[in-house]
Amino acid sequence: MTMHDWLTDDAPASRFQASAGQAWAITRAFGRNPLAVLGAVIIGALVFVSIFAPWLAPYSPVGQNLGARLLPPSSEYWLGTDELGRDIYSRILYGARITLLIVVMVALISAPLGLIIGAVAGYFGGWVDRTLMALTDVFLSLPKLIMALAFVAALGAGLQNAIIAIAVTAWPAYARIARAETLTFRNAEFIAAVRLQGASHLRVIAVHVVPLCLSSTIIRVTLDMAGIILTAAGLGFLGLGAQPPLPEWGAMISRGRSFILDQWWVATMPGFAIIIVSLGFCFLGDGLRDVLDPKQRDGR
Amino acid sequence: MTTSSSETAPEIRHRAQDLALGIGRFVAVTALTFLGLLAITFFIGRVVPIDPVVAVVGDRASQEVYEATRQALGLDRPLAVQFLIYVRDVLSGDFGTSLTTGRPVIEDLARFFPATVEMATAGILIGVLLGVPMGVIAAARAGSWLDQLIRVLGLLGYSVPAFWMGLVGLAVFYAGLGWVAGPGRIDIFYDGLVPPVTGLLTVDAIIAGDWAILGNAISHLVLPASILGFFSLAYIARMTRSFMLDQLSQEFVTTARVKGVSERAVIWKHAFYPIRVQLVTVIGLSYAVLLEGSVMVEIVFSWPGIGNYLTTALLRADMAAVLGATILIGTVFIVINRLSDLLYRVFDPRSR
Amino acid sequence: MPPLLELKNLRVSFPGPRGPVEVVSGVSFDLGRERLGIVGESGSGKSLTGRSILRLLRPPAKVSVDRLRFDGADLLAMSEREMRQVRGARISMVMQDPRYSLNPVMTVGDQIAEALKVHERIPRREVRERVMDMLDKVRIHDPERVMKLYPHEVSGGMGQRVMIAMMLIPKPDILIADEPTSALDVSVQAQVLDLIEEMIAEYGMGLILISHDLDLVARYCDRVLVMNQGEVVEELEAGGLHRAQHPYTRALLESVPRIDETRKVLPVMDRGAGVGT
Amino acid sequence: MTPALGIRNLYVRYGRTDVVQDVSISVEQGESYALVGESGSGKSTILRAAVGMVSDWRGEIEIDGTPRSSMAQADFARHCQMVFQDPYGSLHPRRTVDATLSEPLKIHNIGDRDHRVVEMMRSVGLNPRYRFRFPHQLSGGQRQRVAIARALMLDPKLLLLDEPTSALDVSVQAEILNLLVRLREERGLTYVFVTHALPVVSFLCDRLGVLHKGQLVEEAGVDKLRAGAFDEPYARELFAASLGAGDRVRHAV
Repeated sequence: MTMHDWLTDDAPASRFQASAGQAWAITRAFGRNPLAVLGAVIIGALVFVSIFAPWLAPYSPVGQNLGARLLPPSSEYWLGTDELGRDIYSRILYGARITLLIVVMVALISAPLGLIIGAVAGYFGGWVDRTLMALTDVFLSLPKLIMALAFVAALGAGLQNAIIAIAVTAWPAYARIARAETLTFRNAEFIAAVRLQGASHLRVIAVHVVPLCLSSTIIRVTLDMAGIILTAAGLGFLGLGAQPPLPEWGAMISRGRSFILDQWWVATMPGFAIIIVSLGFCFLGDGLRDVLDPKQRDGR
Repeated sequence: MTTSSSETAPEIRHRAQDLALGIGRFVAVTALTFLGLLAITFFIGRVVPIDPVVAVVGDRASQEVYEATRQALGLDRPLAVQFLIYVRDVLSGDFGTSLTTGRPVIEDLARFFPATVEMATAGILIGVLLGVPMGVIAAARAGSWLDQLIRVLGLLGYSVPAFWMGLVGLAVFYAGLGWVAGPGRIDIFYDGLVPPVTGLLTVDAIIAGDWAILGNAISHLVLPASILGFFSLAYIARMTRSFMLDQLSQEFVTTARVKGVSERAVIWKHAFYPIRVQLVTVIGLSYAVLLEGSVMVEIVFSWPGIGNYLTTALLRADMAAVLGATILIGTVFIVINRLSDLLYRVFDPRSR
Repeated sequence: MPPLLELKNLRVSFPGPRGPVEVVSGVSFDLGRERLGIVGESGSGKSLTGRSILRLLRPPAKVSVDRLRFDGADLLAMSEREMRQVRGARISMVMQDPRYSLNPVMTVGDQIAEALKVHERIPRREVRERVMDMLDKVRIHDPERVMKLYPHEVSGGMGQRVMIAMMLIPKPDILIADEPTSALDVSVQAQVLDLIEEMIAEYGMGLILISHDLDLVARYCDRVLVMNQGEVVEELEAGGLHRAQHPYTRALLESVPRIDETRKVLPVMDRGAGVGT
Repeated sequence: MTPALGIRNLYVRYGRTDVVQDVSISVEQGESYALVGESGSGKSTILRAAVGMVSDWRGEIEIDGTPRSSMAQADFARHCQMVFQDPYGSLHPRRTVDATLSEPLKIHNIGDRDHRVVEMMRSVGLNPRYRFRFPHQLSGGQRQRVAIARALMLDPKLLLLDEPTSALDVSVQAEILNLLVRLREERGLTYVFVTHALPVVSFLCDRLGVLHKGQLVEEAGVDKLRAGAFDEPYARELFAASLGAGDRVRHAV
């Protein structure tokens, strides 16, 4: 029996084979979507660059060389240099680390928080739901960027505070999604069946409800990544995010602002980095939705 | 809505009760959300900073000044009392005084807000006029190259930083091609010539009948508004497409086709008509987001709006101004959100 | 004289993970001004057959057919515009569940009027009169009131009568009824079917009644095609169900419990190697 | 002998209306009892009130003589289980047959799961080959077998069946009905069977109650059903509407 037969066997012989087969089917479906694969490649590249930046970057991201100020893109400086003679290409490679850090931290803080709040609200309904959703709605009906700005203004500028500010404004969306998802099957018969077998509320939520909300939350988080990156870059642009000399992309654009008419590359290049990574997350999220959304996958 | 004769008295009474309940709920939720907004801004202003007094007087103030300010700010009272006072102040329009301009924050807001409204409104017009048809076409031809193009364009709207686009736009269309005017709302020699009636420069110019100023104002407005419009277009087109796809897969659409209804009427009358209320919600949300998103664009274009005011205040730690602007945008946000929600309930026959 | 509708070798397939899956495999029949029943279980391809006649299937479904002629015209050769002249006006279809097949945000009256207006240019007054007449014909006794209602405000049985009124108002030649009663309560089912039967007789139309219920189809049709897995396995005169030869048809007949059931075990279909279904 | 399910003066409210009004039913141990009615008659609601899926009810519900309200959820689970109408909605879409069937054993800390799951699959006529399949890889009939197996994992004596065959094709319905008859004999089960299809009642049940607009209009033995000899006008109407073409012919003779 070949590996392929084993994975696509419609009567798996073990739990392991069943989950492996499931994973294989998802991967296959994913592979048929070229944009999604492109997205995955971009995000893979982001991770790769973040890890290996010191080996990939030809110059130091912070080392100044006043003799090589504002040089246009050339074979020596691929993307040109900035006003302190720093190699923009190297700075962008190191900047990937900051972007990845922000994205991962925000996701780790806000997604589980939103998921649990939403699942609990949706499952119990009644006053629990009303209280939690009133809270969520308050946050949701506030302008996210402005709130993040106000938070950073109060907490003080810096990378860590920027992450906290973004995470504080990001979770309500996940709570909403998890709740909506939970509501669609809260009265479903398979949940009733588990309850009838004597399962506790905690068990129903943890074992049966949360896993079902997981994929839509993952999809939403992935799609939101672009927005998070833009918000972080915006904070950086305003000088409220990562502080100099850290090569944060938004801050780099901000510095290039004064030279935009004559030395266009200084502000433009980091912008392309932001666009590519954001698009990567969008493509990946769209692809994940096509593959993971059970309504589309099992809809036959 | 007409009530048919067959309805019994208790049914009408129940309907009236439902309506009263609905209105009560609407008011309660709106008030609660607004209170939530104030709680958060209060939290940001009084609790998060390590010492709000220092934020006001600076760290070189004498002990007497410090204490006096502390009492003036009411910081010696319990937090709950401070919050109530804060709510009272905000409701009476007292947002404090701006450190940057030295004027009451409420006056500043009234001065800067119209510019933001003008830009965001122009942006949403572009977004709706292009975004809705694009979404409908994409859904009607799902899977075609046109659909793919619109989709990628939509995703770009999620991925391009507004401030970057503003910079590149200025470099290309202002400095490079000279098609549009540069930063600012109007050229300096036109400034202050039309009497401010609405605060919206284009409208005021029309009222004054000054076409040169109108032209100049538009040439300043068109680039930032188009950039904002692109972002709302991306969102509106994407949502329209997904609503339309949902409708087009419904059985009643097949019924229309069975009747021999033309494809054009199937799409616009049967599929599009039912989603118009949902779309109003989306457009409302998008407008609110534009008001917010204009912050970044305003900075790049030196647009004298609320965003510029806010960020200037931010960099100078002028918390009264920051929170005032936040409350203003937050309130507009809440009102638009709640109104579109209300609209949905009123206009969808299924929710009656 | 050629039959009203000719269908020869209809095939419908959908793309699957392991190549295209054929769900209708070579269905052929002729229809005159008569009542034809198509019976089969879910997945037998009966509904797709009905929809293929109106050319309603859209990608990814792939339809191929050797011959599809209606009243001397080749439906295959028609442009989408010409096809619209046929849909509704000449061949019409009543669908399963009025909760989904009626437009939720259009009043019942507007939906019926639309069916008329897309095919005929007539003054508004007359449209209204004809809609009221039609509602009256489908035994809705207060058409004034019902016209103004939205679909969610009418019961299932009433919704299905609205559907029938809508589909019959342009006086088509053929009516396709796709499971017209399976979403309704038992007590209403007979009323709706009796209504269809009566209207067909009055207008002298052809009927294709699609259902999973062999008994029901036999009662309302002259002729019955039994479909299984995309193929017609047997054709029967409605009065001759007991003469059915094919094991599938026999199993369909016998596996249904009767109201005076005394059997201890119901006969089941032999599904070959598979254990259980 | 105490009845397996005793319901006295049950009222259930949805919003502003009582959808079940003053219904009293007593189902004996080992009996197969049918609740018959059209949609909106309240037949499913009675089952839902009995298992606790509906909370706004008044009256008395007893399982094996114990009031429903004084039974712990876990205890109740071992006495009484339910099989639902829709085999597509009653199985968790992301869990294999094995996970679904093991779940009640895990909840009640019962060991020897592998053996029990395989035994139960055989008992409901499911090939153990299908043990690690997901619901979307099963046919409607197979799913309903899984749902029945799940209900029997804790070995309850009372099984509530809410239209378990109405979403199935007739040929599959026959197989599930045969299975239900066999399981009842083998395990001495008590059935409360909700349906709108009188012929199915005739095959599977001993006694039936006819519901109309939330009220129990007639109770009768299955002989009375087969003879078409109901007393109440509504029950007779329902009977007449349920006759298939074949039945009509036979009854006309």
